Order: sequence, then C-alpha cells, then structure tokens
Amino acid sequence: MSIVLEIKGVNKTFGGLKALTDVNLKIEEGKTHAIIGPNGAGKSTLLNCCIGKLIPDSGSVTFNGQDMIGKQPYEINHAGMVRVFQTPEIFPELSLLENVVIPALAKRDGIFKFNPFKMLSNETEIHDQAMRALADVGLDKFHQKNAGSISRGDKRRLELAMGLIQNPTLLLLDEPTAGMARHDTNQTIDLLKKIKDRGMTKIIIEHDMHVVFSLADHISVLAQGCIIASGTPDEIRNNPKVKEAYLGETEDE
Amino acid sequence: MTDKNEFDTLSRRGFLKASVAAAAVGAAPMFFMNNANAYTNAPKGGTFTLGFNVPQTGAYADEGADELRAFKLAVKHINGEGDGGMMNTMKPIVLKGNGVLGKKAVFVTGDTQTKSDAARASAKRMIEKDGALMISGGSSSGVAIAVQGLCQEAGVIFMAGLTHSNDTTGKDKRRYGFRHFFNAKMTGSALGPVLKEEMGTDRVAYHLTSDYTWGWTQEESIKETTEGLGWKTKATVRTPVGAGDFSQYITPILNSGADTLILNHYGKDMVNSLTQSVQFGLRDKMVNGKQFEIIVPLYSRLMAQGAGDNLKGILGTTNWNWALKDAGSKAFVKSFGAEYGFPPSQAAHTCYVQTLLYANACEMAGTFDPSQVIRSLEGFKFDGMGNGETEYRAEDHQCLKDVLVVRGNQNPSNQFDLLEIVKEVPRSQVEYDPAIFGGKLGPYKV
Amino acid sequence: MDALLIQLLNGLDKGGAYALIALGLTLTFGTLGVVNFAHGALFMLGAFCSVLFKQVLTISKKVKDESITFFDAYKEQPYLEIWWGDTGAMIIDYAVPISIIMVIPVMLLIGVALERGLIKHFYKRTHAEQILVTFGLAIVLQEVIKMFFGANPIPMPAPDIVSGSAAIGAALGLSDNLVYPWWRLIYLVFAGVIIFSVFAFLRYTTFGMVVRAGMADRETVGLLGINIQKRFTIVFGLATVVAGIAGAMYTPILPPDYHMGMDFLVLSFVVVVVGGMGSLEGAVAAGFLLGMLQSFASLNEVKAIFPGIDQIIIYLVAVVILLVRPRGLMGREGVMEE
Amino acid sequence: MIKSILEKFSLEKNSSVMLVFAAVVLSAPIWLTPFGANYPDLLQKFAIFGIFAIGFNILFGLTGYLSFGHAVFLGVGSYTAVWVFKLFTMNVLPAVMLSVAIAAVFALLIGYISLRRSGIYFSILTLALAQMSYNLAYSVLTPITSGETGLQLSSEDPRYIDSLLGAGVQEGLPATNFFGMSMSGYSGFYFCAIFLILAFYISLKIFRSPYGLKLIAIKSNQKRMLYTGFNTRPYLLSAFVISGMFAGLAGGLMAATDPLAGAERMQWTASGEVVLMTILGGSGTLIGPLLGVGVIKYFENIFSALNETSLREIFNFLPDVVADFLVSITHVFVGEGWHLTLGILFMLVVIFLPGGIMQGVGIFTRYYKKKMTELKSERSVEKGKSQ
Repeated sequence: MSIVLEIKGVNKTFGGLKALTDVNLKIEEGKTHAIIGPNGAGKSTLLNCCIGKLIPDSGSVTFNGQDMIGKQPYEINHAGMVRVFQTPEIFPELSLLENVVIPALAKRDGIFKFNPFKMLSNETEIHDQAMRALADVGLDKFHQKNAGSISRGDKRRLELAMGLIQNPTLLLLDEPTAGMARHDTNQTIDLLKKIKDRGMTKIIIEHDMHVVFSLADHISVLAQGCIIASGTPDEIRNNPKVKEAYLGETEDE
Repeated sequence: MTDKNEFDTLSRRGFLKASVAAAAVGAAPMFFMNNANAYTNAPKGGTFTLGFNVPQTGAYADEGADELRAFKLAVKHINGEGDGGMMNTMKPIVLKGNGVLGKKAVFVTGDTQTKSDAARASAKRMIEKDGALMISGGSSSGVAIAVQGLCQEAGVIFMAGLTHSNDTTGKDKRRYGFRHFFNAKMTGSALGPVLKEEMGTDRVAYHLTSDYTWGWTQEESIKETTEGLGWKTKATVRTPVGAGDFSQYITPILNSGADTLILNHYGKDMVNSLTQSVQFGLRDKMVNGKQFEIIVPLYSRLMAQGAGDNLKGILGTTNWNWALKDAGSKAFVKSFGAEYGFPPSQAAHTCYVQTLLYANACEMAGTFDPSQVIRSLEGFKFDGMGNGETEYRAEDHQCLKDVLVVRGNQNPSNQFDLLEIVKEVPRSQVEYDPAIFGGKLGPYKV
Repeated sequence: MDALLIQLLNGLDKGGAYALIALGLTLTFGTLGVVNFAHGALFMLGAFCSVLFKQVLTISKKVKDESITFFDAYKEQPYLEIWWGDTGAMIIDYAVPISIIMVIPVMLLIGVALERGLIKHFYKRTHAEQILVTFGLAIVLQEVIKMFFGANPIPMPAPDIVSGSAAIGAALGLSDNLVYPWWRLIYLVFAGVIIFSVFAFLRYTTFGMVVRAGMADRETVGLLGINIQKRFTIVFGLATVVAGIAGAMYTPILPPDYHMGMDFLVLSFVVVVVGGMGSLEGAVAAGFLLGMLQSFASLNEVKAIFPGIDQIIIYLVAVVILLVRPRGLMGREGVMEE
Repeated sequence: MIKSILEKFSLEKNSSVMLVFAAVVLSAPIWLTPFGANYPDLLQKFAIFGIFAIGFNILFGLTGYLSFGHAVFLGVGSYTAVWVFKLFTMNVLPAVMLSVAIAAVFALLIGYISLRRSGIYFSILTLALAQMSYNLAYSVLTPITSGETGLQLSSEDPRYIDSLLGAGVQEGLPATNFFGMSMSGYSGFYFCAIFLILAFYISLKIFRSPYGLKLIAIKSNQKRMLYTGFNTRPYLLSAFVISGMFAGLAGGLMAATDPLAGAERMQWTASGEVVLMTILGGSGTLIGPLLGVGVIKYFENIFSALNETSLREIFNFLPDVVADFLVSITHVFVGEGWHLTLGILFMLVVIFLPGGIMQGVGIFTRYYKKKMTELKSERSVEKGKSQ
C-alpha cells in the first residue's frame, strides 16, 4: 500500500496556545481514515493545515510526493485533495444542478479558463456527470431547486456530491453528519459505504462514534494537539488511553 | 439552465439575419429627416423657437434661474408684451414689437448642469427635437465653448451667456458663436489704471487660480496688466476646482512677502476662498509697510452675497450692474423689477441683451438664415443697452464696450446694494487686437 | 520653519474636520452595517439648521429704500436689535454657536425619524440597495433645501470677537506671520471634544459597551436577547447629531450651500475606508493623517516637484494604504467584505 | 434573483431573444415617438449608455464587485477616439477600435490593483484611482485633455491618414463618418444601435456560458470557489477588463457621434450614474440595466426640459382652475426639480422593488400568468359544470 498523505512533525500555535504538537500521520491509499478527538483537540486545525487555509509553524505535509505547505487552496484542489466543509459551503443563490456543475467544470477547466462564448447548454457531458453525482446522493429529483432553500441535511449531501464529482484522490470530510438527524446520518453512512468501492482515500473527522466505527479502516485519536493513539477500530476501542481521554465520556451515547 | 434540449445556440448567421430584419423595421424614421431646408430648423408656421440652455441644477442654479427670467422677459418684449424694456432704448433698432419677421418668438428650456456633456445633450435636444433656431445661456466658459462648438457643427447660432474666458472668442471662437459678456483680457485692462491709482506701482502679487482654462486665462491677463504697472508676481498657485477648504493654499501667503492677493476664482470657489482669506487676517496685515489687499477680478453680485461682509472694500470688475443710471439699464431694471420684484444680475442682463440682439439681427437680415443673420451681427454697432456704445467685432464676435470696475459696498443702503461702482472704464481702454489669441471663426455655411 | 509650523497646524485643523465627519459615518457602518450615502446630506442639514436659526434671529423690520422705485428694496434692522439693543446684536453675533442648542434636538429628531422610517428596513438588504436608497434620500434632502434656501452659498460669519486670527507666533515669541484663525482653532478643539465624548460614551457606558459589542459581532449581541433595535435607533440618531453639529459649526469656514454634502461625501468615505471599516479609532487616525498630508502636499515647494500632487494626494494615499494594509489602518477582518 | 431571470430567458431560444431585442432597438425611433424621446441625440445616448451599463453589469451583476470608478474607461475611450480623429482620420472605425483597446489597457491596470481587495475596499480603490485620473485630466494633463473645456477638433489638426488619402482641405471642421455615412442624426443612432445589439449578444453569451456561471458563483461564495479549484483573481480581472472595454466602446461611440471629450465624463458622479442605472433597472439581469439607462436618461433630457409653459400645454384640456393647480404642483418636480423626482424614484424603487425595475416586471408577469391560468381553470371548471 502506498502512502497518499504524509503529515510529519506539524506544529501550530495560536498566540501562546499550542494547537498542534508534533503531529505525525500517514494516510494509506484507498483507506478510510478517521480522526477523532474531543472538542478543541485540534482536528480542524490539522485539517486546515492540510488544505492550505493555515500554514503550520513547522513540519511538512506531503501529498502524493508533493509538498503542500504554502500552496493556494485551488492548487491543492487540483492536486487531488478535496474538502467537504462542516458548515455547508455551497452557492445558495444557484440551483442544485449548478452547484454540482461548478466543481465538475473546475475538474475539466483547471484553475482558470476563459470561455465566454461556449454555451452552458451544450455541455452535455458535464450535465450528465452532474446529474449522476446528484443521483448518487439522492438529490437528482430537485436539481432545479435553489440550493439556499433546501434543508441542512440536504445541503450536506449536496456538498458531498460537489466533492465526489471531482473524483479526488483524497476526500477530507469534516464531520459529515454533524447536526443531522439519526435517519439522515444513517443515509449518509450508507452513501459513504457505497462510494467506498470507488477506491477513493478518505479522511473523516467525526464526533459520532457510530459513524466512525461503521466507516473507518483506521482511526487516529487527537487530544490536546497530540496524536495519542492510532490503529484499527478494534485496537482503538480497546486502547485504555483513548478510553480515558475520550471514549469514557461518550460511551453512554 | 443546463437542460440542453430546450434551446439551441444562436449561429452567427442567425444573428445577422435577426439584425437585418429588425433594421428594416427600424429604417422608416430615416425618411423623416429633412434635407430640403436651406438651413437648420427654418421656422414653419407663425412662430420661431429659441433655446435657453441654463444651469438649473448644481452650483450655478440661482444664476441660471436669473438668466431664465431675463430670457422670458426678452421674449415678452420681442413679442410686444409688457413695457418693452430695452426695446425702447436700443439704438439702432428695427424690431417693432410684433415678433420677428412677423413670427412670434417661443422658447424651450434645458438644464446644462454646468457640465459640457449635459449642456451639449440639452442643446442637441433643442436643435433636433424642438427645432431651436438659436441657443443661448450658460454660466461657465467650459460649457460655452462646448456648446458653441456644437452649434457651429449644427448650423445654429449660439449667443453666449455668462462666459469670461479669453478662449470663447479667442482660440475657440466660432463663426456661429457670439459673446456679449466681457472677458479676462478686458478685466485686466480695466483694472490696471484703478489698481495703479489705489495701490501704486510697487506691489508684490500672489495669485490663487482655479485650475482650469478660465482661471488660467484670467491669471495670465491680470499678471500681464499688473506686471505692466511694475508689480512683481510672487507666485501663481493653482487650486483644484471645488476645493471647499482653501486653508492649505492660504497659509503659505502669510510668509511669502506678498502684499496683494489676487483670487482668480469664480462662484463657490470665490466665496470660500475670499471668506477664508479674510478669516486668516490677511486684510488686517501690513506687509512691506503697505496694507495687504485682496482683489477679485471677476465679480458676480449674485454669488458675492455668499461672501457677506468679507466682500466690503474689495476691488473687481463686472459686466454690468443694476445701479447704473443710463436709460437702457434703467429701462431693463424697471421691467425686470416690476416682473420679479428684485433687480437683475449681470448674467440676466447679458442674456436679455443677447436675445434682443439676435432678434434684431434677424429682422435686419430679413431672414432667419443664420449665414445672413451672422453677417448682420458682425460689426453691428449699437447703444442704449446699458454698456454705452458697443460693437460686435467682426473678427472674433466679441462685444467691445465699457467695463465696470466695482468695489464691495462698505455701507449698503439696501439688501441689493452690494457693489459700488468705482469707475466705468471706457471701451477705448479695454480694446485689444483680436489676432493675439489665434483661433479661426470657420465658415458661414455649414 | 514658520511655514512648516503653520502647515502642521493647518493639517491638524483639516484632520479634525475630516475625522469629525468620518466619525458619524463609521458609526453607522460599524454598528448598523449600513452604507449611508446620505451622511453628507446630514452634515448639510445641520448647517442649514444653523442658517434657519440665524434667519429666525434676524427677522427684521424693513425700512423701504425710497430711492429704488422699480422694486422693493429695504434697509433691514433685526427686531432683536430694536428691542434689546446691544444685547440683541450680540445674540445675533453669536448665532452660530448658539444654534447648536437647536441643531442637536432637531438633528436627533431627524435621525430617529430616518432610522425608524427608512434605514431600519435596510439592515438586511444588500449594500448596493443601501447605497441607492440613501443616495436617493440625499438628493431629495438637498433638493428640498435648495427649494427653500436657493443654490447660492449663505454667509454665516463667526462671532465678531473670534472672526480674525490668533497671533500664535507673537505669543510664543516666534514670527509674527504665524497666525491662525480663531474659529478654526475653536473648530479643532470642538472636534476634539466631540470625538472624545463619543469615545467616552462608547467606552464607559453600558449602552456604549453593547454598541461596541455589536460592532464586533452583531449576531451574538442580537442572540443575547438585548434589544439591539432600540440601540441602533439611538446610534443612528447620535451619528446624525454628530454630522449635524459638525456641519453647523463649519458654516463660518465654508458658507453653506445645498450641495455641500455631496462635496464631502467622497472624501468622508475615503477617510472611513482608509481608517478601516467599523473602526472609530481608525477613522480618526485616517482623518488626521489625510488632513496632514493634504496640507503639506499643497506647499508650493512640493507642487513644484510633483505637479498636481495636491489634487490627488488623498486618493493616492488611500490606494497605497489599502494595498499595504488590506483592511485600512485599523479595520477588522470580515467587516463589509462580503 | 439572477437565476430566475436566467432561467426565464433560457426557456426561449437565444436567436428569438436576439431577434426581439434587435427589433425593439432598431425600431426605437418609432415607438419612442409618443414619449418625445425619438430625436437622434437621445436615441444615441440610450444606445451608448446602454452599452456602458451592459458592460458594468457584467462586472457588478455577475461577480458582485461594485466598481465606483468605471467612468474612467468611458473618459479614456472618448479621449482616445478624439485623438484618433485629430491625428489620423475622421472615419470612426479606427477610433472606436482603438478606444476599446486603450480602455482595456487602463482596465487591466486599474483592475490589477483594485482586485487585490474585495468588498467596499475594492469600491474605494476604484473610486480613488478614478478620482485621481479625473483630477489630473482636469488640471495638469490639460495639454492632452484640454481640461475643463474638453478636447475638441480643430481645423489645424493634422489628420495624417485623411490628408494622405487626399481629402481636400475644407473650410470648417470635418465631420465624423463611417465610410461616408454621417455619424450625426439617425444614421449615428443606427451605428450605435448595431454596437448595442452586439454588446447585448456578447453579454447574453457570457451570462449563459460556463465562464458566466463561474462569475455568478464567485458572487455567491468566493471562498468556496477557491476550494473548488478556481483561481478567482483571473476570472475577476477578465470580467473587469471586459466591462472596461464595454465602457471604452461607449466612450468611443460618444466621441464618434459628438467629437468632444471632457474630463467630467470621468468624475465619480459619472461612475455613480452607471451604478444607479444598473441597480435601478435590476443588476444581474440582462435587460435591467437598459431599463435603468432609459429611465435616468429620459429624466435628464426630457423632464429637465419641462417648464411652466410646456406643463400648461399638457394640462390645457382641463378647466383653468384644475390646470393651474396641477401646474403649480407638478412644476416642482420638473425643470429644475428633475433631480428631486429622480431622488424620489430611487427611493421608491429600492424600497418596494429591491431587485430594481426588473423585479417589478417579474411580479407583474407572474401576476398576469397567474390570472391567466386562473381564468383558464375557471373556464375549464365551468365547462366541467356545464357538461
């Protein structure tokens, strides 16, 4: 198995606060890797360091052999790393279809393409691709609807479709089921399971242990900016350190 | 919107076809264009149309409103209504008070906004839509020159309103443009002797000049005059138009060693710079053993009201003032005052006179054809219009006449009595060779 | 040396005026999130409140000038002078400072009415719509003023005792040429007092604390269940009053006309943005910075090297500052960036 | 808002949209007659400012970037065109082409600087750069711009190409022409109208292209665009340059129909005017900006020209007392009061129709359609009953 993403010795401080301390992580190709940890453990900071939103104080982030630090978000996207946001980042004024068409265009056109005289209506291939992506998440029936008007759960699914249509090497999912009702959560788990066999590598940041244990091949536990454990779900489940730091509080859930 | 089946793209040919088809529909009005007339807007029926293009919005709106009042009065008098005003004093006059060539005068109005583009658009509307034979009015040289150029192209006579720049009848003069108002050059010539008398020949002048063409021509003309008297020029400082606060330009004067400040500002700029200069104590200063003096070469009573008491005792020139005692001025003030309840401004006066002169020239020419009317205006000598004997010089279409040197009234006897006449400088002293400014009038026929 | 000193003073004076007009604007920006293109018009309204006040004071007995026969011309004497003699004359002389007493309640009323009647409904609208509606309002206000007061500037002299210049140089043992108009010095002090009062009000009162919190994070304050609406009304009223008295006190320096608000509009926006959106400190700092730079750029020596620099300095500085500091001098992230 | 309009239009074929548009534009001299707005100068202004507003709308309507300095490109276009007339030829084609090119260079420069910031900071950067250009053009650049007076033709101009082609020296100033076709009067309008139709066609294409969709997406959520893999800067810059070129074209045409270029064309109020036109009509819609242009230019040219005499003519069919009363009320809003009317209109439109006039049109058509369907269904219900 080859390594897709390697995080080496990453440190990040905000003011006097140490958010990440010497974090090392290797993500294997094709695997679903979950990163868990209590609130404020540094999960989001770690994610932001991967996708170019934050620049770590030290350490390296290597993706497919390329150094990612200091790269622009769109360069990281085209390198094959795509993030699905925790609070839905969609285009609320546009239709669902257009929301998915845009990432599809990004995949095809690159970071910039000047084609003002090409008609959108002639983009059959993109159109079909977008409709398939919407169908994947079960939103194809409402493709003409305004993205701002759909439910929060649907927005999350729309975002997932926007990520999936780019067919990335690595998909970063930031709490994909946060704020969802149980029913929606289950649907999302099913959906993620379904796409598992496409061979896409995934990182999932999640609170919900049910989701983590149903999806992850490998779990890393982050607490106070440090990785305290890493291993298969079973190993993590039985790790006393993890239990103490984290699971103990949430087992009753 | 990506639903591909619902539409096809428009091919280039389809687009062309669409345009051609529509062009055919739209071509019809082309035939309304009238090429048969010998000249633009030849009057049909019993009336002829005058276009009064004045600032109705912006800083000069009050001046524009006063111009419009004068125009309305002039039209009344031409048509034989009212008391006739200057129709009774103008010499020679062929107007009979029954309109012009048997046709009644009517007018249209428009807003110049004191912007060249807006003024031209407004004048074009008058020419193209309302059929105006003559355009008049305006309160700035930029507008006058812009509209004058347009009128030359359109073949319509332009009787300029308030415009004081040398360029209007200098480098930008036009065959179809006529100016009754005086100019910066004449201001300089008229001020010269008075300045010599009142302030001597050993002074150091400091100019604050509005940074645009009118300001520059005035600065140049005044400088020429004062240096001719033996004065020195310490500095000529350009100030942005509409600066509002001029303090940063006034402070350096204090240390400059100059003893005379010349404000080449007009309108709001003049009011502000004068008010602020006085506040800085310039007029109380003694420099080189002499009392510091401020001069405002071009005065307007209407705008000067804004400067209030700061105006008192300050020298300048004006084209005309209502307090003049000649028969023409009295007749005009009488009918204007009776109509509106207050005296006319110099802007109103020049617009009134211009309208009458145009009407008279048409009557003299026996036609409204501008090429003939121009010939009868060129070199026309007249009197009884408030400025003494006057001549429309043929070479540059500038009226040559007496210039008033005035001073802010120290002790006004009523609310309109702001200017005190120091001297009526005779025409012979302000005349100049028209060749010095260059420019070409252009053809009679366009 | 004198030349530089006086230019320094002039820069401070200009800066005070800029800071004062920017202060109200940035209050509306920062707190209400409204781009108020009518702010200049409020400045103008304040000035005309003062004009109206003076006109009322100088209602005069008119003695017809018999020498004029064609129309009615009068020699006027205000009734106040007739009734109270020198006291009356003095009251008229002090019309501008006294008018503040009237300007404050009138402007407060106007501000509250505008906020309740119009601005309130535009908090949630886009900036473009706010611009259009407030610009429309500004035009309406100035046209109404034009209808009643005409287009020409109206003289509003300062009280006689402070109408001249203070001989600062002589007092300090420097050159006699170092003088500065009393009224401009008064305006500078006045601007300082108003700016200081607004800061103190926002810093040391509970009301101000909530407003500042609102400037930092509008939503949270709304969520706290505080009646933010009422406070917004008061803040807008406050901004209107600040603009109004700034305008009224400025009349001796700049004889007011109906268009003066528009003339100040662009400048005040540049000051606010250079200072940083929603930052009161920034607006004040930017006001003084721009005033100072403009004053020095207008020196003949500077203009000789860079012709026309005095005409563009403000804009040039604005461009440079915004390029070096993305959010102006003291702006915060996320304010007005959409 | 944008989307609904887009979809409304996509329902129809592009070619039919263009056909209708061209027919409406080219027949304007006929259907504007009852409004008194059918004279050449105003028609030309409608077309020219239409191009300006369409271009502005490509930037503001699509990307949401509010430029407060677009008039600079209008001014630059005009100056360029007049200089081409003075130096080379009175044929308008090279002048207009060069206007667009030079405006593009300016737009590239100003856009490159201004687009480093967003939101109100962008607006102020464009405003500041534009005001600098205006102030310089008005004063120290007078040798190039003729300052306040404006750049005009002169009989001493060299006109190298024309004199090379042996156009005889004539008395007076030559007129602008398009291979002999006069640029004043109605032919000037048709010349501008062809460009307006072309401009509308380009705008239509951009609105419906993937490129246009990306621009709308930038307005909707720029951050998301970055993470989706787009470098938004070149998109914004290209849109800025395109809209600058439209403004340059408008400026060139202004000079072509009336060979004068003044600095006040670049003042912030001129930039503000196009902003107001676009918002008033409905930004982000294809037709809206044109409606805004129509309303504002109509007010400026027709309302400002009404006076008591002309009002009396309008009301003279009424009894004298009523007419007097109406004249006394209405004359406040026309002539010198046209600004007041415009201000009130701005407020009313934006209060009741935040989407501009186009929203009003939308509400009306929806209401109309609803009524029609109600009518139909009623009829069918009645039919059902009668059977």
